[in-house]
Amino acid sequence: MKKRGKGIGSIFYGTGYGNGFPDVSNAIAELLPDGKVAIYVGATEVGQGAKTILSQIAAEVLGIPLQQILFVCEDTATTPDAGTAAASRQTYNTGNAIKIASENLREEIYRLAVEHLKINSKVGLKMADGKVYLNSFPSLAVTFKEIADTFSKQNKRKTLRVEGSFTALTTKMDEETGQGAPYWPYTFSVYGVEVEVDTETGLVEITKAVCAQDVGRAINPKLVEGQIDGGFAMGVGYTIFEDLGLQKGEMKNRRFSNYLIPTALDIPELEKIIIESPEETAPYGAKGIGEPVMIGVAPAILNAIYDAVGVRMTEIPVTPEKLLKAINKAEE
Amino acid sequence: MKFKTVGHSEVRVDAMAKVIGEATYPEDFYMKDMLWGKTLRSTKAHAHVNLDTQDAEKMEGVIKVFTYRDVPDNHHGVVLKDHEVFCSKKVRRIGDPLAFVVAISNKIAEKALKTIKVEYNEIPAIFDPVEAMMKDAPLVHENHKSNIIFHYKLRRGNIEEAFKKCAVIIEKQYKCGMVDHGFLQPEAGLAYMDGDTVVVCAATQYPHFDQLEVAEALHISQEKVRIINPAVGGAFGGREDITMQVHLALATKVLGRPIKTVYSREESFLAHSKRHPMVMTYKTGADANGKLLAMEAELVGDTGAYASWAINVMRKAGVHATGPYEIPNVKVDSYAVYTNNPFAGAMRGFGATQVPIAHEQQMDMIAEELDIDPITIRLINGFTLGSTTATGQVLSDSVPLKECIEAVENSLGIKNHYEEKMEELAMEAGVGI
Amino acid sequence: MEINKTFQETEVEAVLSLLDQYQDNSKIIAGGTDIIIQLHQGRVNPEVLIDISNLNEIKEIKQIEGRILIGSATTFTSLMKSQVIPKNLWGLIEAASQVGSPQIRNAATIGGNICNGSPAADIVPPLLALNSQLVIANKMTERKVPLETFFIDKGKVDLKNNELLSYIEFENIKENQGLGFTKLGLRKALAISRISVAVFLEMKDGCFNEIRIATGSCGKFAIREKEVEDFMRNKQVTDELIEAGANLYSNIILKRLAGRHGSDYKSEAIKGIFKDGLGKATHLAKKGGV
Amino acid sequence: MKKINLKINGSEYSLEIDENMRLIDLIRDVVGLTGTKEGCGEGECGACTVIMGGVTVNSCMVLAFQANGKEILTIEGVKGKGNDKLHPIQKAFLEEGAVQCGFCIPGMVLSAKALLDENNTPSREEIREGISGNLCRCTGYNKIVDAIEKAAYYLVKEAEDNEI
Repeated sequence: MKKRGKGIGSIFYGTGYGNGFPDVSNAIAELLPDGKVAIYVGATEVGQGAKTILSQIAAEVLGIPLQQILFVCEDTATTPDAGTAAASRQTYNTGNAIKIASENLREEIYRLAVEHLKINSKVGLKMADGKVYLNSFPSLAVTFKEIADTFSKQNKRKTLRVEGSFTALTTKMDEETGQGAPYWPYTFSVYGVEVEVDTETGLVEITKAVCAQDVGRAINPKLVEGQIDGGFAMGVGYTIFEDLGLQKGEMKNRRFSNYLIPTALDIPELEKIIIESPEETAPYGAKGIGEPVMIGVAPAILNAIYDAVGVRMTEIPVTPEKLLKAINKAEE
Repeated sequence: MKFKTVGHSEVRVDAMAKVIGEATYPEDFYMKDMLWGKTLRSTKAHAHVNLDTQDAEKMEGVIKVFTYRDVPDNHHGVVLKDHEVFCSKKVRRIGDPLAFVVAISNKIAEKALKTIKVEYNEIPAIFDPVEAMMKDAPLVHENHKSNIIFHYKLRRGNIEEAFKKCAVIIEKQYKCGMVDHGFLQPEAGLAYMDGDTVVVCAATQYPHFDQLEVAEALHISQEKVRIINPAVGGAFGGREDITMQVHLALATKVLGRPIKTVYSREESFLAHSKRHPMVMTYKTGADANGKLLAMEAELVGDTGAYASWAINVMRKAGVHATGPYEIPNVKVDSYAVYTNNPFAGAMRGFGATQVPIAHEQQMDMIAEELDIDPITIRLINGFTLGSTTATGQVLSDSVPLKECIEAVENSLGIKNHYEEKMEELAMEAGVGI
Repeated sequence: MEINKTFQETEVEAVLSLLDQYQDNSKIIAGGTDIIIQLHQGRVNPEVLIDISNLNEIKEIKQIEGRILIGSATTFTSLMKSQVIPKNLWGLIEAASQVGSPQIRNAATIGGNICNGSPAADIVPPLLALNSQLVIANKMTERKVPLETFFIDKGKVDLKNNELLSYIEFENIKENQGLGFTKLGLRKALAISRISVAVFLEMKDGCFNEIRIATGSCGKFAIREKEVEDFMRNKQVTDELIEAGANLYSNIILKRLAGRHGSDYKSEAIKGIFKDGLGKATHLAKKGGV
Repeated sequence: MKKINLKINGSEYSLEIDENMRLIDLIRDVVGLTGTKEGCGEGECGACTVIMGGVTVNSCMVLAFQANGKEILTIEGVKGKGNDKLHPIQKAFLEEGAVQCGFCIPGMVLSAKALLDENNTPSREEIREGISGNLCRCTGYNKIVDAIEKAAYYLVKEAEDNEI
């Protein structure tokens, strides 16, 4: 017989290394001779979209299209240390560092524009599409390229380069009581799923799924959705498929034919709801979501299984074998 | 506030190269006069070892076999430096690297690997983290007096008193298994000399830390190491600890030629970290209205043969053990324990992924006992702006948990579903009478 | 030993000559989906590889005098798309469609699936339930063996090194007959079968006039379940009969797998799998393939 | 060593190969087309998918000699030669955010192509079936399904426009 059930899993997740560890990101912003802007930062693009998100932050600050940002992150010889691409920290930490570097560059560009335009103040200057102009008299303008040229002439062909650095604030917890402010910011996420359990075989199928994800602010909604989809699939694998088959320290399942990760047919459509609640200390309010998006999956499925067949599965992965055994035991 | 770029679903800047097949991952680099490396790995979980590499070294096409003797400072690790680059005296897990064969072709390197004689003298091993905590358990690392490498304590309020006031108390133990990141791109790398600088090209999550690890192991200054981090085929925490970086750097520095190595899927499983399996023992109590009053949890995390990020993972697990709920009285003990299992480290969620398997089922059980639906119990207890966490931290900004819960409820209708189910059950019970 | 000769033939005759010449030193490769892994792991060690994936002669499915002939080099994809297979043989199509993935089905062949001798070979239970015969050739002669007697042990089949499985044949299905197949895998694609059941039925006046059942992944190789067949044959179809048949089936599996890993689970789950497969077959037989 | 002739992305190759060489090694190491990826070496992950003789195969599960006389399409040949115009599938992958780490993408694109060549209006379920031999660990597949659905629309529209 096939039985259906619904379940929810709600979680919070604290970003960063935490516990007062110096969680530092550094970035360099450079005005290139052609008027484009280069960002140098040692933050890895592992597939999560760091390059895009972080470029968007720089583009926003400098009022230029995304295509005008040259993002360099692949080489220790040219990039400053921006910490690890982990702990969901790149958007928040490195995003902040890049925002600061970009703002510093913006201030420098304003300063040079004031000189170039021979005006008496930067008040009222605006930046858009690679130009600095006077808001009240827009024809009084100078392009980034012109500013780059001028700077280069005045500074022995050097380019205008500025730095930005950001350190997340956390405190070391008390060793006896664990009291303190160990992480910041916290991200929230809730999953709801409907499952169908085959009581004759113990197979679990997820028939419906929804995720409501706090993001602070979505820098790139499509990328946020992509993270949610991916976290969900990994969560499904964790809960009902993946098992290394450890026996006396040996992984019996260490190939993709026996370590089963979900296929396209195992993953249902997922409703993704982005909840925005900008965080004051975050770049444009954006919080990290790479990890939170997978955390609520397992408990939602486990609670749905209980709702469907009345058994509490306290051990994952819930293989058909384990579930059928539990169902039969409960019937006895 | 209106933004021009932020908030817009811009096309990924790296996607073009990826859809046309031009994105270069480490295995896509080839160099002239390149040599190939293969790693010999332990097949025993806990043993003293002796290597005889003579036959391999004599093989035609083999350039050199590297072992611990060749490594200036034979250690690495993200927190504790408890990994050896190549095991010197003993292996602590299946998959520990023992030697690195460099040959003119991959095929020869593979063949040479099979000619290395490894003498294993097995010693008692420990695979269960709870047993590993006991006094007489075999020690995985002799320089640690115990296999317990970390104990995080969280103490808030008075749980004994609070449990006395509870209308319902749920006690249960939960277990979650060890899993792999399963990123699609198995580890690969290429190293070469650029003047006197060692250049290592490998997929990593943290190039600057790899730079430090390579420099330390080779005993050279950090400026003489350059890490190039090309396209990375997924990571999820599994590329936090280094795998082949020092092997490649050492080989190219000694031999002066480019060296490449590519792991098979199986070797990838053996080489990188795993998610910590945990045994989580929970006791949670609430008053008759469903308000949580107390929670006690013991978390035992199996970090396998090496610490990797275990300290930070089990700390994070401890801090997140309550779930996103205000509980005035909390006691958490979270332990990281060595065993002879594959080593566990960072993986998406980092300790915060395991505990919800416990706390969220505890919540539902408490709710069921009190005949409260799963949504309401979470709204009663969930963090809101200004809430204080179990560590005493005040959530001063951006706490949209309730919005998240309500959004899911609006979509899935859990409350209604719960009430209908209760009615059905009541009807059935009624019929029974 | 290393492969030092490879042949890519287009005529069956030529393949048989090569097999005759190289015998033990040679291996046939068709789809390659099993043998390349075996080569890599050193489980097979031939000097000579003979590629039969271009033998058009044995890549087709045809109907001759009431019998269906499937060439052994037919891929699963071709089987799935075949116009020759009638609708009430859906179990055969379903089994084929659950093999691996599209890429694997495009390469892997029916003959390969059989000759590899895996207990989890998806196509074997439906072919067993159809009372299939194998046509096996060598350079000199040809022999026919029932598929049922072809399997000797796990991974071991009744095929000599100079022989080639050329065809699989069985009697075409009639209107009141149906073939159902149900597989339990741990995921929905790329799944190795944990249990599979094929049921062939002939319905008459509400009775199972004929019933043939075959199980995969519950023993050294796929086998027919004659005890269950005998129990259900010629009986009026009722829920009670099906339940009793399922329980009998379960006991047989439990006994067969006694003490083996997963025996409790498989003997339990087989009930649901069997009922599902039986339901599909009944549906097809009743509808007469429409 | 054995000599074989084959066509890859429209170009003829005549190559000396080892008898036990796999097709993926020929494509990557010999011909230098590194867009084809190896993720598992056992036909499970589909990262090495190429189209051979009109159908998708895992190039790690084909021996190079078997490709003699065959025509092969790799990711490098999907985009029109000599111009920058992306194939509609590639365009849709960009627009729908179907790419993350990118390692599975060449194989995905080829599986999508084989699917759409045969069925230009697939349902979402048929799309899932069509890519069920391509594992992805990043995207959870949904955006890839979105992209293939959109590519189907592009292709149908393109065919209609050509008719006019």
